[in-house]
Amino acid sequence: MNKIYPDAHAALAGLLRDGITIMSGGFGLCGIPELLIAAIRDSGVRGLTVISNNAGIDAAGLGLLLETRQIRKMVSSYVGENKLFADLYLSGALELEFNPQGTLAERIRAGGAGIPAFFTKTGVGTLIAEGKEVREFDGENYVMEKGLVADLSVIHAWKADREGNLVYRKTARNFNPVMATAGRITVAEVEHLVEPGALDPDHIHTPGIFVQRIVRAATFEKPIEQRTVRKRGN
Amino acid sequence: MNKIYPDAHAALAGLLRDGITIMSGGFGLCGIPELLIAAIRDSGVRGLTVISNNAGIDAAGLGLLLETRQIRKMVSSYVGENKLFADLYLSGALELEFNPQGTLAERIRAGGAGIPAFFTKTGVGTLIAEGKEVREFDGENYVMEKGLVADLSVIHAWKADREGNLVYRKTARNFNPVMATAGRITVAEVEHLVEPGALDPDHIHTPGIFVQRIVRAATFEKPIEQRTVRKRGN
Amino acid sequence: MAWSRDDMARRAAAELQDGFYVNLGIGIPTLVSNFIPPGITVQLQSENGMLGMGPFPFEGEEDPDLINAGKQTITELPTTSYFDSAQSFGMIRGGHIDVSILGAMQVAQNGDLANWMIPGRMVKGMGGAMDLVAGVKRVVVLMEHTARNEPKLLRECTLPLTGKGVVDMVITDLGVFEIDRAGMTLTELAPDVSLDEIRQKTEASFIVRVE
Amino acid sequence: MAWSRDDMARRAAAELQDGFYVNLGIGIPTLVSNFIPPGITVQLQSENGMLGMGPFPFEGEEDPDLINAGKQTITELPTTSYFDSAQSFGMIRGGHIDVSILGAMQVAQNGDLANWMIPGRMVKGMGGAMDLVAGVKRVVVLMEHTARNEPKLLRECTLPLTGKGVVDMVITDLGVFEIDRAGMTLTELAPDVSLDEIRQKTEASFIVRVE
Repeated sequence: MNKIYPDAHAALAGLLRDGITIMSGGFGLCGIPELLIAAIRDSGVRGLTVISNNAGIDAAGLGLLLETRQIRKMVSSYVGENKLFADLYLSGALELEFNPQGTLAERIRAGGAGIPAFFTKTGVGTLIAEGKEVREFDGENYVMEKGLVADLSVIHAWKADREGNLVYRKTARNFNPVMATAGRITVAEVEHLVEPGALDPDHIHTPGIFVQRIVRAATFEKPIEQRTVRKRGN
Repeated sequence: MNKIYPDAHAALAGLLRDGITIMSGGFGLCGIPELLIAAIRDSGVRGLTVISNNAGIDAAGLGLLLETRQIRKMVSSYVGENKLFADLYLSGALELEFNPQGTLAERIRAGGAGIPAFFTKTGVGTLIAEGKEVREFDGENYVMEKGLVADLSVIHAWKADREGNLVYRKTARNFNPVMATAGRITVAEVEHLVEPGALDPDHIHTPGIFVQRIVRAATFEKPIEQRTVRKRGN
Repeated sequence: MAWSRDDMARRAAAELQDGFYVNLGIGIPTLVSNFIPPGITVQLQSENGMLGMGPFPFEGEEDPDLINAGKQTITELPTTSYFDSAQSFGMIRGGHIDVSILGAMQVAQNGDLANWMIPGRMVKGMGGAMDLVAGVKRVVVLMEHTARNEPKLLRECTLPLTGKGVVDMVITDLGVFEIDRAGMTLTELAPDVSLDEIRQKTEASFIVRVE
Repeated sequence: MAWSRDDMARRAAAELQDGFYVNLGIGIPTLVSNFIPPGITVQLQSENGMLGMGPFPFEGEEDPDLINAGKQTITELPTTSYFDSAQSFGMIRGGHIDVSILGAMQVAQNGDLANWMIPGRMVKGMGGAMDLVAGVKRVVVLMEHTARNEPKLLRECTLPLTGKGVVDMVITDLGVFEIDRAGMTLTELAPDVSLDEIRQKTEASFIVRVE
């Protein structure tokens, strides 16, 4: 069964419908599926719910889909770097659900692992716990959070083989592996496509079972959000 | 802070008390902490609760601690290969709690991740769900299972550096990584101790934060439970 | 003439489709890997932490670190990946495996399955069976039609359950049954097996829709 | 003379012990890594998926795939490991991190912390802050004692909480407070800062046990 698609548009063909829920990997602009996001923009699909830790910046990442008003609702933990986001939100054009970052990651992992709900200490006694069940275990209070799944997950990886086994690079891993497990269909944009057997099976981060389609991001300059350096000779 | 200990006895010094709960890694005899189990036997500690997918075989793995009657209770998913186990259990000398294998793995992962309870479909409508909360989510029933932690986890890994970063080999990984996260103290028996920086940080399975003590298993012939082969020229 | 174990395994293998991820239980189900139809590729999952399971090793090439869920020595393939037990069962319980083919002591007409314990005898444990039947998309049971001439396809299971309403298909030495909400349907007979013989050896009620 | 930001960071660094795993928040807490006491080694965790965080890269050596939770380019060390967000917060929420040092808008005398939103203003989100304060063994707040001359150490927080009863220590430019079940205790004064000045700039009630 072929999982390799020639370009991002082909890799998304038949998967996009108005109103679907999409998980999009990455932390800030690190490890985001840039080409797939651009292809979603070009498709013109609307009314999306997007689950992503951040919302990109103006003119990059999910910022592309904010510009075109294709996103109806964001489920995120931090959306600070995007001016357009603020404008849309304050004008009521965009719905927003905040999740603590760990709760978001765990909800996605739970969704992928068939766990409809779990308890966590995070958020007890805060706005986050409002309307949710709070229960005591061993004398401490925990809030019940629900698993998350998506119609489609779009993720970014460093290397893939034809089976869909994925390897990520450094902190570009972040939300990508858990989102791969929680998408009904997962499409991976990868920097390198390698021959079967080229990945050491002990080093694979995402087994191919979680990846239905793969597209190579042939040329793509990775953005840096905050360039911080030290002087040589320090 | 030094995490390297000269031998298994030294690595367990001060950690063993009668009646504690110990998690022990491995699946069958694959990836078990053989030297640490032998050192626990030699310590003479008694009344142990041991959480392990299997209970070893006669005279190997946890079978060593069954012979000496040091285990009061096993929490396992499958204990079929051990005749002594059956005798002890049927005579009432050993308590036994069965968990579905996936429930056991998830309970351990939950314990290590600060999750006191979660819901799963596994076991609904069976003996396993008796006495547990069953709840409906989206029209399906799920049973609530609780996180597991241990006073001590003993695990086996292939390679470690001095920071305690671990890499496992093939199916010897199994329960070891989740147990590393769920022990108040985790002691890892490793086949190879490598220099700092020798492990690619993208390939590390268990970050050093989960490992408090390390001992090298200098010489140790790994057992095979079921030697199955095919003829050449097939 | 009833099906042999190989025939049963071959029939089960016909349920596989290209690209499927498959978990095979111990016993007859293991044989299914010998009959994968030509032109399709499936990946076998081993719940102790491996996807892309290969055949038994050549003599002298056994690796103690490479075993399947039956604790047998096996080999890896170019597609293989390894993972820990929590991720393995995340795969199973999260509905990512397409088919689980496993043995049974009893199957009820509503899809209840019993295959892990007989009260009063030493209980070895359920291993991953409860997770597999609860989580995998489609559950196919491969078993002898009777045990010591007693039917195994029942109105209700008398043994403790492995899962409730989980079986989608049963392949025995006598024929093939499908189970859905409406109940059990006989859809195929083994060669020269009569409907009468099946009726006689089956306690469960079923409708017949043999093509 | 009140403490400078560097003084505050140095004081916070004195809370670290050899072998500690530490998460540093954005702002003043970032400076703490410049003052690790000699002879001890700590590992810095970055909640986007890294343990063993190194300093900023030399110019020209920035790697877009290697950033910290503040999205700044950083470097790796020989001890570094990478992992996904679920494992990262498993570490945090499972109580494996020894100390979290972070900033605050308000701290109440019972340890309540507010540092993520001001109603009516654009809300950026809590990121990992709620997880850190709920899960890390010890929470140290590093903040200016007042904001626009208004006290930040309060009887009760007026802003929405990040966590309830979670703060163990507060280090401000004026002194150090410890918080436990009994309440808040002033344990150190910055040089030449008077108790009167602290009393005047603090709404929370506290007892004094300065050595």
